[in-house]
Amino acid sequence: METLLQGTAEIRFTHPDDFRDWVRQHKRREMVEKLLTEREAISRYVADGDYIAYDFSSLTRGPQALVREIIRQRRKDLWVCAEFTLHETALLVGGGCASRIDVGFLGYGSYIGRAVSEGRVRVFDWTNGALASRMLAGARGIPFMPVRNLLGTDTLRRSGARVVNDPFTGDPVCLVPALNPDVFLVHVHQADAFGNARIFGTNLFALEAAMAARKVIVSAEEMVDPLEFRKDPSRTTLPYFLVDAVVHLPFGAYPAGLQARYELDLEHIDKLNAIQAEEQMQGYLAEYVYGVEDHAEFLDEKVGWRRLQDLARRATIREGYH
Amino acid sequence: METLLQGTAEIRFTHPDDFRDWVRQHKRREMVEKLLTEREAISRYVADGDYIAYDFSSLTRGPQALVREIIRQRRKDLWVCAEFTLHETALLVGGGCASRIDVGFLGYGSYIGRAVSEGRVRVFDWTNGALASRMLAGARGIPFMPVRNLLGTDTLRRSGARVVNDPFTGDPVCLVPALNPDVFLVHVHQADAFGNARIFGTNLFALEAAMAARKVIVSAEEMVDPLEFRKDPSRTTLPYFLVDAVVHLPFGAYPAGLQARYELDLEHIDKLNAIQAEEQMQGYLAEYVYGVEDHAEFLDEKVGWRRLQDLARRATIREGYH
Amino acid sequence: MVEFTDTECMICTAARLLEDRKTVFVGWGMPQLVAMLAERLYTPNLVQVFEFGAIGPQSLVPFVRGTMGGPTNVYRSLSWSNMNWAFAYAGTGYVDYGMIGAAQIDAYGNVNSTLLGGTYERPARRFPGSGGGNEVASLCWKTILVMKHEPRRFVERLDFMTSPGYLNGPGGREKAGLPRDTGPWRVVTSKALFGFDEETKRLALLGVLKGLSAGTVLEGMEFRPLVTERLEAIVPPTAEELRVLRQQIDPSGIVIRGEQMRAER
Amino acid sequence: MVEFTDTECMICTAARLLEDRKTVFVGWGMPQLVAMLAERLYTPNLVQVFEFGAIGPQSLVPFVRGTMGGPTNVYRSLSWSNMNWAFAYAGTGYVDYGMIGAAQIDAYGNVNSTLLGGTYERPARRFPGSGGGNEVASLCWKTILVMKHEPRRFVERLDFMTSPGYLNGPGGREKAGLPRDTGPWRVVTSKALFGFDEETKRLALLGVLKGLSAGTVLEGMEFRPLVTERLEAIVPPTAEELRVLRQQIDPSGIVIRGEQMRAER
Repeated sequence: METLLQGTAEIRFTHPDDFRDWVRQHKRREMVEKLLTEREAISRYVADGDYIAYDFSSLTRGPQALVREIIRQRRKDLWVCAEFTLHETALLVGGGCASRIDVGFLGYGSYIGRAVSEGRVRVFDWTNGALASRMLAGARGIPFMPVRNLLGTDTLRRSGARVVNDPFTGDPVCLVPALNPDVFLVHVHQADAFGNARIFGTNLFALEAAMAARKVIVSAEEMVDPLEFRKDPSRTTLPYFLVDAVVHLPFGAYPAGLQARYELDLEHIDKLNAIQAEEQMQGYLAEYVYGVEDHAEFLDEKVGWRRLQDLARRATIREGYH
Repeated sequence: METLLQGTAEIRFTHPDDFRDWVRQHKRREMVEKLLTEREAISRYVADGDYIAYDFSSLTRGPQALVREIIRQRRKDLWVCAEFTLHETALLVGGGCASRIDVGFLGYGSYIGRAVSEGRVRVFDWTNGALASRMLAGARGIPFMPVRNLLGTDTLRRSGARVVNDPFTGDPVCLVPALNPDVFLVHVHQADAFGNARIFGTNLFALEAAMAARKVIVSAEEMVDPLEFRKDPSRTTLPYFLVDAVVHLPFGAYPAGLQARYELDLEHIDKLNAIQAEEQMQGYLAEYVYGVEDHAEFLDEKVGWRRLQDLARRATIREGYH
Repeated sequence: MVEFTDTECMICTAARLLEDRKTVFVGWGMPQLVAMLAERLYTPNLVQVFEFGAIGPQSLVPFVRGTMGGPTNVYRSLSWSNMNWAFAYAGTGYVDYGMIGAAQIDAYGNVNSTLLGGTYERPARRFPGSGGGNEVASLCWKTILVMKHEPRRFVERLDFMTSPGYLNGPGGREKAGLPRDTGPWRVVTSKALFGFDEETKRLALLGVLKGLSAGTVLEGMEFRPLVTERLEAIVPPTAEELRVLRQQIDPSGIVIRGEQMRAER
Repeated sequence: MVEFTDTECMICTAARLLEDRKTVFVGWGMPQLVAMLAERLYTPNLVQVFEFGAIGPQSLVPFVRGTMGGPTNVYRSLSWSNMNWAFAYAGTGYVDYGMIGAAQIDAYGNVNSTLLGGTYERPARRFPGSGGGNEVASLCWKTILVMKHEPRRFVERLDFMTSPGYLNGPGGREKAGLPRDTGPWRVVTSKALFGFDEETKRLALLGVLKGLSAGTVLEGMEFRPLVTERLEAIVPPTAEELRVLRQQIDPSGIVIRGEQMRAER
């Protein structure tokens, strides 16, 4: 297979056979309860140096509470898949947790941009679609996925993709390597104790990433009876055997919104948007992350019931989310 | 891209750019009513020589009424994607409509086997999964999909797949070419006049094939208000712009069952299973296909209201199908 | 004495092989009955995966013959999805067992379910082909083959290799690019149970139906499999198994019919 | 005289370009407001496609800034799916228009949204990168680029080519393997509207904001675009457009704020 062009990025690539071995040995087929606290879940399933991915966006259903717990536990040297996310990645950089970022979409605001310019974090440029395709390849157990974009650009040259001649048409085609994250974090509307999980609305690549990842941590807005999943199997987003840990975290996406459950907290988000200097970042982390024991304390002391109720009350669009 | 091995099968392959051109020119983005009779739909959208695919199985939700209409209109030289189907393909061969078959799973009973042995129809061996992967490639606008099966077998050698060295692992990997059928037939639980369509339960590759196909004919068990789709967008199987024709065909899957609507008619299916000799096949076609004007007459004269009601009454499992 | 059909014998023997709390990719037809029986008697927490996208159904009885996506088969699944996702679970190593049928097998467990005799273009007999069998045999960790016991089905050279066993022997699968450490694990026939020798990857007789001798079972086979020293005596279908099969799973008797057999209890 | 911001001007000019009864891939941020405005005033049957999987939403106002998958944005979609499917629609040619932002463009409509200055490893300024922009610019039929009008953004050589325009000229995209007959179609800035010359694929000035001259608009650009003979006078934001934008879409005024501009009605 002659490579016409090869991008320069370092890639986290797992041979499909090695990933299969992991699945065989570590992913439990038995229906066992996997309910953990966020502290236990992150402590057990996120290690220094891990490659982590998450779904969905920073303003809608992002796994914010889990990300804050990673920072609280001061994980180091994470490689982050920054797909359609904004603050999570910036906070992970601010907390000194992330050293490398595969870019889909790199945060916003100037904080993270400066971290890159100053060399505190290394970025590898991909695209949102390429990362989603890489995840799909990882989820199918194949080594790469062909795509018809990236071609011709610096993004390609700085990515870890390759260009080859497609044997069927003779034309150049781009191959993106499979992505098998070490950890996938996802906040869902509903889960049971075994890990069956349901998301309402759209998602980036929830099933792809859960299948492609070694370790999957689900935080759930609400816990439901296992039979609920069997009564409406089309609504199941993740079957339990993909999932390693379930954490019951109401308002787990805060300050993002969760469709049909609560609106985003724009005021708090503006606090995040305003972070530019290192001092601001560390101030934010000290107050909202390090300064609390866990998500419950965060909600209790830093947000408050009244505000949470107000955000919930404003989530009046329920159509389609059931 | 050095090919280590190339299967011998003739393939129906469309350059992704040619398929894109078709979509640009022929697939209507405007919401227009596409309600046709089955006669109009087949006459307008199925041509001699077309490559056709369908979803789901012969015993569950297969597009039987549309297939009977193709036979009634005596289409010739069709190339059939025989994925997880039984009688439809046998009937198309019996009607002299099919000349080539891409085999996933080749009917059952001896009729079709003999048609192959006698050279009345040519088969190309693939697998169900390979055909589904080909459809996925067609639906993503890419020229091929890598798979890690077929390898090492005669199925590979008789297919149109290729083996190359994967540039990421160095190991051999199989590439199956994209499939872009000329026609995709699908029977759905609900549709609106524009072509928005909903299937309940599982499917083979309904969305993949609808995106990959040049022409999509939907037969719908029931017609619903367009707003229904917008009120529950997660349930939409096909958005309207993929669909060229909508035919309202209650009991359109008969003698197959349709989940939560009616059970299959095992007695009629046994008639199909019993077909071995050419005479039997022609007798069946004469009575049930050529001998009636359309699906309504078929139901009225060959099945009868009492029987249909009985099949509907027996479809008592509704959980999950809503 | 107990009387049963060869089909019933295969179903019962295969059902005892499955492991509880594991995933199994269930092929169309007889494997469905095996899984249904196992779920009722031996492996209540078996997670079935069907190629058209049902994950973990709790299938209802009676079995509706010929169907695979019907409402009774997929009753109370964990997830309803589609074929590309179903095979993706197998591709990523999530499926422990696979179970498919065969028309012929060779000494390395390679499978023919495509044709017999003649040429490829004009075979003497044409069968359904791979279906999803090639995926199952390629991607699941351990594949169980189920085949009627007829010595002529054990051949030196397959008329067509539909689905991969160990190909031409040790390392053959890996060299071809198939996933590592996969391959056929058991061959269940109506009279015997085979495994594969770890070193040579050749078929090895593990057991014979109670009352039969190894010699009888192997007679007429084109190749001679290894024979394990301590041959297991396969218990014929038990009363309980037959009761569930005949009364619950296939009361019509159409699917489980076959050649009549008998054995000592 | 009418007063408006540069942001408002871009949004209004872009909204008038969209075609009713067509599909458009809507990038994050400003393109969302363009589509919302167009849907309300010009193209009620526009089918929006969002990269995270919403197809054909009837987005509610007011726009919740920063969001793309929130309940108001995706209200009453035809289908809710995910990113791989969203881009598949573009890949198969189902998406007529794409609309994305840019930090720099060159004479062939190639786009930089990744970085400015310095080295790749240590850029002087780092931007979000492609997001889904590379997919949109590669796979949709006609791409509309929206960019604040600053002459220094029109460069001879991009600091980084994030998303493809016509690459190095006619045939460049096809040679690279990009889908045939695609490419940038319009560039909307706060002062001008550009297209591309059919033969040379180079940027061509099509119109300038009413009251401005071509010379003013092109001054300071690193390359000189072609200038169409009959330059269109771009009507500044109309009262109706501004009413919908300011009262319905962004009553908070945060998203549509920007540099103040004025023009003759």
